[in-house]
Amino acid sequence: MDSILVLKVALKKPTALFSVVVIALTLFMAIFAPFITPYKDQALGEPNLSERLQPPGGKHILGTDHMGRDILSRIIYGSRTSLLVGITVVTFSGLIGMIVGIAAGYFGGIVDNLLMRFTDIFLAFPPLLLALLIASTLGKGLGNAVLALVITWWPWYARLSRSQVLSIKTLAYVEAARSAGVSNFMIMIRHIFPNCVTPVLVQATMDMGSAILEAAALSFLGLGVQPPAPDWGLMISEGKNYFLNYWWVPTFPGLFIFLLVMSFNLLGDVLREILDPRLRRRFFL
Amino acid sequence: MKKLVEFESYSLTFATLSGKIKVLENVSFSINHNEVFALVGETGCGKTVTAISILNLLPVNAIRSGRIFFNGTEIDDKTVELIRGRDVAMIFQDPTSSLNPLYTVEKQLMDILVTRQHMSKKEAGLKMPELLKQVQLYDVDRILKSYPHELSGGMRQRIMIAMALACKPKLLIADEPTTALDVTVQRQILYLIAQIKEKNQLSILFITHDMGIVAQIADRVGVMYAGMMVEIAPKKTIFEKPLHPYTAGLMSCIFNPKKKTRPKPIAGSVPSFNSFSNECRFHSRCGISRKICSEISPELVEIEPGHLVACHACGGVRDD
Amino acid sequence: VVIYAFGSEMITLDPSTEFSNSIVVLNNVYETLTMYADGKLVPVLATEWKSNDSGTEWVFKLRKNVKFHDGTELTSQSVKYSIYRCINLAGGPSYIWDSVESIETPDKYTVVFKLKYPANIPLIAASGYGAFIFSEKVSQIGNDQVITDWFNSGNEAGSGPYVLAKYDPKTQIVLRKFDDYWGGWNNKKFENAIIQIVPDPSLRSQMVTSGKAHITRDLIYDDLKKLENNPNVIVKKKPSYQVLYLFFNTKKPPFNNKDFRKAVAYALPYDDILKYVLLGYGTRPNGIIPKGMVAHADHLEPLVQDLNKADNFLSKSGLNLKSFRVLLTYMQSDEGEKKTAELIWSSLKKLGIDTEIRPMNWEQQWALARSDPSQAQDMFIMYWWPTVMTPYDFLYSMFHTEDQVLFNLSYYYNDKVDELMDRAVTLEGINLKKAEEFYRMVETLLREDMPAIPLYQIDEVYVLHKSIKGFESNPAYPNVVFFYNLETNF
Amino acid sequence: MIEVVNLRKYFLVRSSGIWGRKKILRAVDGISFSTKIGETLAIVGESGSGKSTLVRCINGLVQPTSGEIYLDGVKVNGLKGEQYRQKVSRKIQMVFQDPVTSLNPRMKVLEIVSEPLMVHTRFSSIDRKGMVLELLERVGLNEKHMYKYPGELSGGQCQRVAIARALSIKPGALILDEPTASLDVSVQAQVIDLLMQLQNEFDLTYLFVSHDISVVRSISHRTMVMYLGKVMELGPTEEVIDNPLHPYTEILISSIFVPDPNIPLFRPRVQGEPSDPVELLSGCLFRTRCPIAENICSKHDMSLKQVKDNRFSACWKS
Amino acid sequence: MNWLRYSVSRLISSLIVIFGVILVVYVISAVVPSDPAALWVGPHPTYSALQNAREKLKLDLPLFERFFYFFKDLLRGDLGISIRTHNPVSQDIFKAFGATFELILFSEFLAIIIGIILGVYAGVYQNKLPDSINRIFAVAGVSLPGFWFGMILQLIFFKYLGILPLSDRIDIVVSLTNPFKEITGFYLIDTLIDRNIPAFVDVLKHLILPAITLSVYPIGLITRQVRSMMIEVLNENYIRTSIAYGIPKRKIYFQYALKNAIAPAMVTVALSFAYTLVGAFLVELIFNWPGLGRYAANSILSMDYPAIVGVTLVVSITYVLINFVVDILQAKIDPRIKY
Ligand SMILES: Nc1ncnc2c1ncn2[C@@H]1O[C@H](COP(=O)(O)OP(=O)(O)OP(=O)(O)O)[C@@H](O)[C@H]1O
Ligand SMILES: Nc1ncnc2c1ncn2[C@@H]1O[C@H](COP(=O)(O)OP(=O)(O)OP(=O)(O)O)[C@@H](O)[C@H]1O
Ligand SMILES: [Mg+2]
Ligand SMILES: [Mg+2]
Repeated sequence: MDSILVLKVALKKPTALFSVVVIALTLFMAIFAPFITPYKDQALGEPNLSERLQPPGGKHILGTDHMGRDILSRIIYGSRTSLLVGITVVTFSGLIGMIVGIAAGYFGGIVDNLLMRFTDIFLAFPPLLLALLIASTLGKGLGNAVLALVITWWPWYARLSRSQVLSIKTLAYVEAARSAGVSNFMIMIRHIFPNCVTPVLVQATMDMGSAILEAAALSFLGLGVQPPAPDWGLMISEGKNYFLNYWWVPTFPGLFIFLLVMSFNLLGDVLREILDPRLRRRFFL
Repeated sequence: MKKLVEFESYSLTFATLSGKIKVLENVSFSINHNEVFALVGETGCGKTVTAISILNLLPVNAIRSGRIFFNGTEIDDKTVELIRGRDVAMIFQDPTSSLNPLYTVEKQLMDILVTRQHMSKKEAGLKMPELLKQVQLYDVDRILKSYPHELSGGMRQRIMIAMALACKPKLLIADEPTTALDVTVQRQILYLIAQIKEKNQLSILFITHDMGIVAQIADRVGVMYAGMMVEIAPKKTIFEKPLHPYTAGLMSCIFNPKKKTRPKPIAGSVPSFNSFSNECRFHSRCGISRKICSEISPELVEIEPGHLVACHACGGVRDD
Repeated sequence: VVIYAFGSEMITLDPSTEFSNSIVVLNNVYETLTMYADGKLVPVLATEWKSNDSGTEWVFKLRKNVKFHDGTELTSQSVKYSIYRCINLAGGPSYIWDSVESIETPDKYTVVFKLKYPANIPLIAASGYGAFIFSEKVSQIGNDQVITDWFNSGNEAGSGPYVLAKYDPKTQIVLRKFDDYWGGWNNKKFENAIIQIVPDPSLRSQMVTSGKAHITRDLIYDDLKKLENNPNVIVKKKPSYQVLYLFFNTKKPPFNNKDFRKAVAYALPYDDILKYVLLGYGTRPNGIIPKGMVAHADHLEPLVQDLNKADNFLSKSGLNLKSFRVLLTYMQSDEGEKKTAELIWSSLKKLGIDTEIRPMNWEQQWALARSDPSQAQDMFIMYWWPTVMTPYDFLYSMFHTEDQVLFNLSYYYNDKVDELMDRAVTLEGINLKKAEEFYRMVETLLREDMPAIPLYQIDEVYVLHKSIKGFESNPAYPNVVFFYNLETNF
Repeated sequence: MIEVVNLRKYFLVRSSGIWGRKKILRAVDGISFSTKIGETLAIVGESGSGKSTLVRCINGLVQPTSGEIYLDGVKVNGLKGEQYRQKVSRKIQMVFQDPVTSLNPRMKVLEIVSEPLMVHTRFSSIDRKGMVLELLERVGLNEKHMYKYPGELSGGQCQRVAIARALSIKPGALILDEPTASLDVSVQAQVIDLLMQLQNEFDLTYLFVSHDISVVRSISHRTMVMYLGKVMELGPTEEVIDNPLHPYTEILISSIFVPDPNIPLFRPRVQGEPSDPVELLSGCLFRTRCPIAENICSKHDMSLKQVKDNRFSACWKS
Repeated sequence: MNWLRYSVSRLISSLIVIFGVILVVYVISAVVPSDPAALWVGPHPTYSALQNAREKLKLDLPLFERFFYFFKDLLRGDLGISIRTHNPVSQDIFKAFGATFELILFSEFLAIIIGIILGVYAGVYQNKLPDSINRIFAVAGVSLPGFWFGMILQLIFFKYLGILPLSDRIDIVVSLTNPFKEITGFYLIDTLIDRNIPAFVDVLKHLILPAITLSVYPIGLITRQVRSMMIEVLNENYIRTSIAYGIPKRKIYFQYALKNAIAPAMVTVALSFAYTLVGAFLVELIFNWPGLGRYAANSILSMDYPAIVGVTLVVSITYVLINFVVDILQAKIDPRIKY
């Protein structure tokens, strides 16, 4: 189905519209952060000790944290990390996963067996657990957290694209290309790859949300973004000691994570429903 | 003769992502008691949706208009519950996917007998071997204990027929029951259906696009084209004196194993449904189309007793 | 019952090797020969002691009629066994006995320490780690490993006022009164004491205000401020001996430049740190040695923020600030270190120095610091607190030349300083005045070279429920609540 | 043009049982034949008889277990890479059954048809475009269709595109694996008509796989009947159909429904379905369903024998 | 027969995967740029104490040899000694297991029940109002940061409403006044065995918030999966057959469709188990739950590698086993699965 139509149909659904708006706003925040942030220095970590733990309202719309920094400003800057993490994790794990999955699925036999046993081992870990393990080994920091997430995620894409390839490669057009003498490499590039992009893309949309969520969890555990950099997960973690008396400190960053993640999930859901004919109901009951 | 099923200017529209498409336009025909009515036409012309309209198995996005009667009562959401699995039974094209893969044959037959025929389990247990024998399956115990995927295609279709027989129906709808099967098996299944029809005195709505099958099994034939019923006539008439240009074209496309023919294809292909407005849906491929054909959709008219045609060129006039 | 809500889990329970949280339990179950309180030594299991003139031989007289929980009596043999076990197992605290050549037991109640070099044994014997005396009977259990396992699974053989009734190191430790305690009991004292492990500080504070716990500590300072006005609780504070230091890597540019070190030292917002990190629950020692301890650097003034001086030193250093980026590591689990690091980051930024602050766990940052000075972090913040209550413990560990880097994390090598310290320590037991003088000279040198600076000395803050009386914190035994001293108000 | 000698293709399949021994499935079991240039050889048989496997061995999509394949006298089995391109794909191309899956849904018709040209020739993209247009016109499509995606075309049009693609590098032979089975009657006629025209024009050799004997009669010169991987009968189409030598052929033909309303429905001549190719019998494979089987059939050799000058049968009775 | 063969072959491949897991975990944890010896000896050690620790922990041996010893011990169920707690890791894990499993099983139980009911309901009423509401809830469930949601629940139910406790497994006072014997390690069961109703009520109260926090994600996951499986299955031809034969709706939904939908949805249940296993790490931290998760998080934060390896192995092996069981059950439900 062509993408314009998909988009048109998707935007007719209120949930999809909602999520597109939230994602667009977040993107806007991330891009224009320096221009719309009320307290840029504070956003980047500058303490503002005279205004510690101010409740929302007045000068600080969402209040201030334990170092007196404006929470709204930090949230605005924090959107950068969240989106960046989401996009890089999904892109890299998607790419690696597709390469492995396509190779395994297309060549089959020993290649398939080796690659898939290898991915099986990674799939045998609950994803966040492996990420925790890797992040704690590599050392704290955003880069390592992203790497850890990529390492835990690519196997899922490998499996997804492999199953796609398995069904695509038996299709006649692949055989036609083979009998026309097209090389394996070109077949993978021209015929297999484009046809397994869509499901991977839909999966990736939903995984954006999960990636952001897991990165936040890593930050929460102190393994992700490091203070004083602004990050939503980190802000919740820092607010943990204060939340009973100063509820706003962790609440707002959490709310933003929730909204953004939910938007990606909703969008992914709608896309999947439109693109996957099996989810369109046919019979009357 | 009283009519068993009657379609009265029945139309069907689907709401789809890319807009509404009208897949059945003003379909009117009827099936008599104890006859085989064959519905033929190309892929996508609406044979299946016509058939499942009787049992109201339409998708949720279907919008129907017009009326269908069964045995004199109009079929609606309530009455259809009464005829499903009792007066009307259906055999589907693909027996593999039409049987529940997680249940044994025994369980599936049993459920129908118990819930629809109100038999006790014990009665049903006695009835099942009998049903299987009727469809010429003799290895009863093994087959009852089998899951559908353990049986061959022909056997699965026989199971479907046994399920239909379990209902003692007045009407059997058979939607391309043999298309998925090998030629040799096709004839076995068709012969079985024909025998059952003779024995149980039922009517059959037989859907196919194989004119060879029509020639052997049908009493009357309805030809559909792009959601319209274009011609209805007794079998012999259809083959020997087709009136509608589409039917005629169809006849000349058919290969015959008995003679080497160079087929004369109909030019072009079926236009897509959303391009139709109020016109004769065949006019773009028709050799004898006139101006009126692109403006008004022709009505199905009875040109001679039992022979109905929807064509402006043949309206009332017999020009053979 | 008295309930002490404590933030960290217990780990090991072997009195000979324990070097961590469990002293909270051990100090109520075991006793030492002496105790250190407010700069003075108090007799406990030993009633008197004296040394020879050179300070190389000490004689202790033991208290009579002291019973261990296993029913046996305290004798010189048990003292010898306990201290030897500590030395032989060579665990974390064993080094306090480094000076001991041998221990002799001329009679049942006399213990003689023969030393390799002069040392202040009565002070060492007061140490909160490695100086517990326990029944010799445990030796019958098996080999050392078996004994350790026996201890760690929740057994003990002490003489203290409480016996260990239930040991669940991650959630709850229950202590019950020891009927035969030599100190005796009265009905105001608590027969049961519970150490409840509650990692969440907010919850701990919640618990004392509601009376679900009676004592707690390590609360968030913001919560403490509120608690001060709460009639249900009493907030007790007292300087601890725990000081946070900032070490400069003197073996690596830019901090190998003394002027640069000074520039940084003058740029730091000490007052802000005290005010906002500790919310006033702390002080600043004048030098390296904490306030309240012998040889505190009374002759020096504490460092203060002075941005003019900082600028001057910076230009004197001649460094191009654009050409480097410095790394500061701190322990991630500590709020105070984290906030301090952020404040340092921000003030250095104002000075034009680009700093990366990196939280690490202790072992990791220490491993990095011990690796190769040219690869190590540029700045390192670390708490230090004494095992033995001597200035030597501070100065020697952190500033004495080391062959293998251990805690001299500034990599500071100064023969003069080494010599002064070495002489001071031998004098401690016999001529404290002289020793103090030497220690102060070391402080002066350190101020001049500035390899490290003290950032703050934290207060020990205990929050008590109003029903508790008689609590006095003792900074020599950090975290420990001596339940025996407590009494109920009702 | 095409010569096949004693070709076999066995698959290993796992049968049931705890440790599931692997069993051999003889999909193609010792087949030999040859075709002339410009000839259409039809291969008919029930589903699972090994028709597709046979032709896929010939164009190298499946590696045969044993036997030889010659194209224009050159032995071609087992070739790979450049060798394969030169000696196999230039000479023989394939058209598949399902027009929808045989075209990549994400490529435009232009790209689809020019792909073989890209692999085999060095024409510029402009030249290629011209050639594609020519081909499309030849199969009854036009420039408009060049920029469409397969999803926008009807089944018949798709099949025309597939034929254009197969013809683009001017092979001497086409393998047609049930090219009309999934098409409607009217479209089927169009495609068959087109194929017949093209054969005349380019002197193509066709291997026409089908199980529709009516179509076979119209298009093919010779017919080969397969059953469970073996050839049952081989001969000129008209003779095979009108006067079958092998009982299986006879039954196959009698099973066809003749589109003539005057013939009444008669009782099927055969019961049951082909046996499982994994558990092959000795002797004649068809004897379990054969109406004229005798005991001796289980021992009799069932290799193909010449019965008349150009007719071969595997039944010892013929 | 087939089923048995399938089980055996799956078991073998599970064992291979477990070996791979062990190897991966060990290698990852052994290259840690930290000094386990420093952790072992605690703060402010002497140099010789460090050196002793290095020897004791075999840190000077090459990685390969260490793995050999590790694996040998592992086969005897010995996971080594925790560097942080100095206890045998297996013992630490065993102690923490009960707390975690009580929490996980309770949440997973909630999740499966609620998830399936909501999923079937949503699938049957596809695109109608109940479905839409359900879907938003389900998506919200998988989008909530559990560690944050837990805090919000604490704020609401503890701080503002004051009806549920903030954290811990049981109130200290209750545990003192109504002591009970720990038999299974599941307090809910232990208190019941003891017929200790006040303790049971208190334990249940403590369990509610963490269990809800932990179950929102699996509920969302399972609801979504069951819903789409239901839709897919309800589209199948055999369901159409059943309708055509007039089988009652209830039977079709809850017997035919659910059985067909549940087999593939079980994979999701396994996945959601994986989530709860690890989600517990965060939830236990927030609710001060003395379980495996808190143990793991503390071990990870202090780089206590035998403990990390131990927990990771236990969790992963549990996960592999759950997957194994799910596969076997699936094969049992669906006779078509062969390999
Ligand atoms: N749920 C639906 N939504 C939209 N269009 C539909 C739906 N179901 C069927 N159609 C369309 O209705 C038309 C008639 O379909 P139907 O299945 O009745 O054709 P048919 O004559 O049975 O074809 P075939 O011979 O392939 O079985 C087709 O064009 C099809 O695309
Ligand atoms: N890759 C494979 N692995 C195992 N068995 C196979 C494979 N390909 C084909 N077979 C088996 O080989 C036999 C012959 O298959 P083939 O596809 O050649 O039959 P066909 O005559 O083309 O049938 P149809 O008319 O259905 O297309 C069948 O039993 C099939 O199951
Ligand atoms: Mg149909
Ligand atoms: Mg085939």
